[in-house]
Amino acid sequence: MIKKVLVANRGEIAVRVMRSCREMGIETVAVYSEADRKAMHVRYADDAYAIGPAPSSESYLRMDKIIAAAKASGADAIHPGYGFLSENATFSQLCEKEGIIFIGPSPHAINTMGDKITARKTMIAAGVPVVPGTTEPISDLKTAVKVIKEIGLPVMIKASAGGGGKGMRLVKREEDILDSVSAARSEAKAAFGDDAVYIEKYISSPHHIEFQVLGDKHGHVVHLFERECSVQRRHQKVVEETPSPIMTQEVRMKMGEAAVAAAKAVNYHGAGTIEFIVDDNLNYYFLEMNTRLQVEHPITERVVGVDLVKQQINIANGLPLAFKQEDLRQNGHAIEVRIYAEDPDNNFMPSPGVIKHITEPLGLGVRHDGYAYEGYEIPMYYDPMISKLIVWAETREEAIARMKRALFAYKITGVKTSIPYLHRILEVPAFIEGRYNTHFIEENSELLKPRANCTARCVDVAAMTAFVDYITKLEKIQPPVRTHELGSNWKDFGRKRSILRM
Amino acid sequence: MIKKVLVANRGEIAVRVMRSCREMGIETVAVYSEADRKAMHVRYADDAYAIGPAPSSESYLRMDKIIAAAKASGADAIHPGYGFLSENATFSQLCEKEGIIFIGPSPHAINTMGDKITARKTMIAAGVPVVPGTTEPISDLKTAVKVIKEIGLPVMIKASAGGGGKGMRLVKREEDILDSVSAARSEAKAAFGDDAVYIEKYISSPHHIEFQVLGDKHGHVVHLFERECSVQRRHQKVVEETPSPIMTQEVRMKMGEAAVAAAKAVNYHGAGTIEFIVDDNLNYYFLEMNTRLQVEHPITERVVGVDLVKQQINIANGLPLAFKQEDLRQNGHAIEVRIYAEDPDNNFMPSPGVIKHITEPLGLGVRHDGYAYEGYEIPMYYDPMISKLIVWAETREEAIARMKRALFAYKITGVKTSIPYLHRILEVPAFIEGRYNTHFIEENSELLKPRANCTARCVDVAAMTAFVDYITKLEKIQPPVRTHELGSNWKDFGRKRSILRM
Amino acid sequence: MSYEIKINDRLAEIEILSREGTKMQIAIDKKIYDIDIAEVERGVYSILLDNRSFNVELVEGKTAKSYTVNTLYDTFDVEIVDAESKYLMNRKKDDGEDENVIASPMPGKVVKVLVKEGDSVKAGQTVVVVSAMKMESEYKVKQDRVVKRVLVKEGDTVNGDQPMVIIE
Amino acid sequence: MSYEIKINDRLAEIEILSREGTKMQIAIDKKIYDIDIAEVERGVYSILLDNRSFNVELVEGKTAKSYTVNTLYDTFDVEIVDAESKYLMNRKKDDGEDENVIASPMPGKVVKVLVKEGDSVKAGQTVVVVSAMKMESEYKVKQDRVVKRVLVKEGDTVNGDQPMVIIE
Repeated sequence: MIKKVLVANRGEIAVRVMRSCREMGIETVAVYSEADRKAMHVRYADDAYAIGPAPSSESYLRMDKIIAAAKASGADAIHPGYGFLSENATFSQLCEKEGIIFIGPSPHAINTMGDKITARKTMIAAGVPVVPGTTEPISDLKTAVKVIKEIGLPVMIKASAGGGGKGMRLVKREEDILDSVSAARSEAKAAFGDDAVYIEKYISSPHHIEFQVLGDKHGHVVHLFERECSVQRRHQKVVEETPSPIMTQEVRMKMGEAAVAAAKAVNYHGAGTIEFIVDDNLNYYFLEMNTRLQVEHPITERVVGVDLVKQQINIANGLPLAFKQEDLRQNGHAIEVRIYAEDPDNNFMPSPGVIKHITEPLGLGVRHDGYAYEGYEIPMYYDPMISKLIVWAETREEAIARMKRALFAYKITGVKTSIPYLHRILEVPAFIEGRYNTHFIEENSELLKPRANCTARCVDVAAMTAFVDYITKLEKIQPPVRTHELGSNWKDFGRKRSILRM
Repeated sequence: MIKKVLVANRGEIAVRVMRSCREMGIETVAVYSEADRKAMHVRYADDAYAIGPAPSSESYLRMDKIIAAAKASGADAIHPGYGFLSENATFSQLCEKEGIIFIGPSPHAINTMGDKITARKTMIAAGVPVVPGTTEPISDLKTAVKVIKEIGLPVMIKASAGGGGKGMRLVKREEDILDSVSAARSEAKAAFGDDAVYIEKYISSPHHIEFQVLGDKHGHVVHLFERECSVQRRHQKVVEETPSPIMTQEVRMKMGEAAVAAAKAVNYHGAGTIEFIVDDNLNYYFLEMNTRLQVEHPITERVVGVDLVKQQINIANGLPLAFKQEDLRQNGHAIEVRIYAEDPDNNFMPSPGVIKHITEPLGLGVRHDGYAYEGYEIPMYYDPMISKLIVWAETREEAIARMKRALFAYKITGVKTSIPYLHRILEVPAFIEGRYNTHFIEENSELLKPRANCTARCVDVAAMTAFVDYITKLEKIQPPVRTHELGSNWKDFGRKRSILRM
Repeated sequence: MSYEIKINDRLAEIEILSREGTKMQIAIDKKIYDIDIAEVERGVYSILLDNRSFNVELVEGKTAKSYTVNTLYDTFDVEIVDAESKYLMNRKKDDGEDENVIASPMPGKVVKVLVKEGDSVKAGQTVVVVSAMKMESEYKVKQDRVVKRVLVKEGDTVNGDQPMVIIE
Repeated sequence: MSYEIKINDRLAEIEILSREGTKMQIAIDKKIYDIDIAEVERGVYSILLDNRSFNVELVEGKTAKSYTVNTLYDTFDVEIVDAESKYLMNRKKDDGEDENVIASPMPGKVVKVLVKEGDSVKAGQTVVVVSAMKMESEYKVKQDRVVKRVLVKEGDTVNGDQPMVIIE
């Protein structure tokens, strides 16, 4: 059984993994770059090893240094978290070679799912629906028309050699097929000297819905239902929820079975996620598999009542899954938002810096997974995510209200954060009604713009506060000789000085 | 419908109530004493009214001032929290008279349950088991013996006029009955000039188990299962959990029915708690009813999935309960510990003072209900509870591990707290095995004593840290004239002074 | 004593009329407020005005006279204006609005420097690329200009608001 | 330079042998430690020793030389000993262990003062009752003594460690 785990990661996920280890009585080892000496995962762990300079390529991606730290510390397993080496088959293989348990899937599963074309072929073989389309380029008009009729409209025609939108044609009506194929081909020919095209089903209102799966080393695989992740900005998930507001129980069960079949097709063990693209009619197509923990895993933990990191460790220990599919239920509704150090009012510019002050949201139904603290400097070298805020409530409506309440109480100064932006998302009608797809942020850009909430009186309060602070500072310092009149800090200073001098 | 709630309380419970109001879109009004200007509930509320000097009798117990604040603010309801005016029938009546909704039961229910003798009689009439015993003093030996045989051994004989242990006799064996009654009577006669005695069933291994009930204004009452509160120090609950480790489903259902019957006997509406004393054989007896929210209500919220404050408000609004008894389930296990500002290693001496630094526990399955913040001075006038820490897990064993993990990460400096003591409780075998009663703390006093966890190396680390801090301070201040060599604080000081002076 | 205070683009007159403990009377542009103001945490204030509870956070700016002020979901730039500030403001006005310094508003690492001293650059041309938190930002000139000085080189770490290139 | 340090009742010699950034070599009673020590929050230190991670919190005591030091679940009183401290320690030793000041270890409100100046009090007799956080604490004398001065009256608010009664 695993007794000591090295967490090959940083930030909130490193701390989150260590929490579960601690509950299991497992010792933890942190690795850290030069930029992370004061990071929370170093403070939280039992052991800590320096592994190099700030850039990831010189530290968190250095397999040799991480393996060396594992050996020096006597760790018998490595948890990769997400990002960094978590989907690196070479690292998984190296751990195996060095006799260290990699808490994650086999190199084979990582490799198969890591390559989009292999993954697609494997899924087709396993009977998992993929986005309908051609796998080989088509060079004649007749075949193209035939394929389009097979796939069904709407379709997207893409130049085989293409890129940059050239040779791309969206076809919605049957009478446009011939013209569109011809136009796409001649455009492709002109642009790339090759008139071969691909044809793919076009999903006009795409939803990103993913299924959490767990597989053990004895061939058992279960799914833990879906997560709705369609609120995305530049392909980055911003808000996630479960259950999905558009899901039906029937489709859920079918998608769950497809997810299990997908995992079984690569003999998957560990925690993984099958991502699907889903249209408004709940047709679903395999997109890709993430062979690791996801950032949004806590909403599943909350609604299904399972600690996914503990499950990962149990699986790595070779234990069979403690539950069957029929033991699992969704209970209530959970939402997660990601808090980034960025300025949503200024084109989401990253905002590294020192956290001057932090007030964390507390109370009923609120989970907060963070790693920042007062005085901590968020380094510029890594992902700008500060924390994840997760709420649970009996209903979706109550969960939204609770998230707004939690965001209201969550205060961070010193760096700009996405908190006001997240609050605005929760107030967009399409979100409230659960009618949204991956175009949500784009389509609601007007509603998501910063707006003034402060009344004239509130602005005056802001001004008065700054003024009072300034005047108080001034009074503390003038006249500078009469130290006995300074405020407590300066009093301390004087007192300490005299004590130290005597 | 209620649109604005005045919370006639302070501390964590005031904030907790306001959180649910905020989720419901209800405005909140804080009241505060002179000692509480900077308290969190004043910062959290929409409105805030000063109601007098620090002592409770001059502020939080001043009904006139609270009613005046409600009227001035336009609040249409008052939530009393727990403590202070929460079980004051006069206040409930006054609110009614003034046309303000009191979020709590009727004056009749408060009065009936507030008087121990009336409550006992009402429960007997309702068929709820009470601790067997005499309700009238007994003055002759024969009746005494007869009553003892009816109640069954063991019994406690108590001087009717008594107090301070005088005239008290525990009788365990039949052959001791006569002698004990005689001895108790003569002792009572000598001490109080009155030889009348009461006889009561003696519960040798008492468990404190309570049932949460909710009743609406339409006569519907449900229970939300039990809370085990036997870990008590000087009748103060320290650790609570649900489900109770000694409960069976059969007894749970019977006790739940008794709790519902108890509430119905006083036409109860609102949230309330029926406290039972339970022996090792799961015989249960009504002890008292608390006609308010309890400190330990969050463990029920977590396991049953219901927000009790929202339920209170819905009931006060006249809404019927949204669920029936058969809709309610216990899911997993929850534990709460109370964090007090006290020194467990020094006879639990209260420890008011300024919070220098606080790190709150986060992550999966952890709820934290607090109100303190860095720089906040815990006033000496009120209850020393700083916060409640609640964890949930699928099993009791995992919940204990999670609570230990949460306590590990919970750091407060500036005041002494009960955190190390709570950690020790969680490591006592009787607690781990769930075999404990209200004598737990007394019986395990040896195991609960502070013990050194620090190795020699760890002690040296402590010493080195203090030393490095001291030397760093020294270097910052010597030589005092070369301000440019001072650390950041002193640099700031210099910088600010020069900026302000120019 | 009366001061001038700048809130975003608004200039107002402000004066503390009286004060007793946390209770103060303050006038802004002749409007009189009676507030109860207390610093509860470092830089965090609780303000009661007509029994409404406001929470305001201050982050000191580059000088002791400038603040970033956060209310619930709004952020303001506030500056206390004295003779020095007025002089600087007037000077800036004389210079026109043209920036002649290209600075990074955030800390980061210089990934590319695309110009050297003496180069003529066209409006919209990128001069420096800075990377922070996995994102690259390009810094461009707004008008046709000439590079006067280049203050950073590739691989340099820059702080927030550190000048990188000076143009004329 | 070598110092003496008192950890609870243990007196040890301590010296920083070398230091480079957060890395230091420190000797305690000739035992040499190589530690990496960083102040992460005010008064909160992260220490790495032989790759073990320790978290230590300091609360400054009545002087800059005295600390309450918290490790995970232990608390130590630590004092840096210099000439001044030694003098005070010796003086205390000369005085014997008898307390002649009755002080409240915590802030509170004086509920009752049961003696007046000049009173003779017997061992175990309560002289003052202080209330804090809904709990009353009685302060008693340990031996038969005479009350020299009474420094508080009923209703007074006292701070932690404030002398209330002086006896002789």
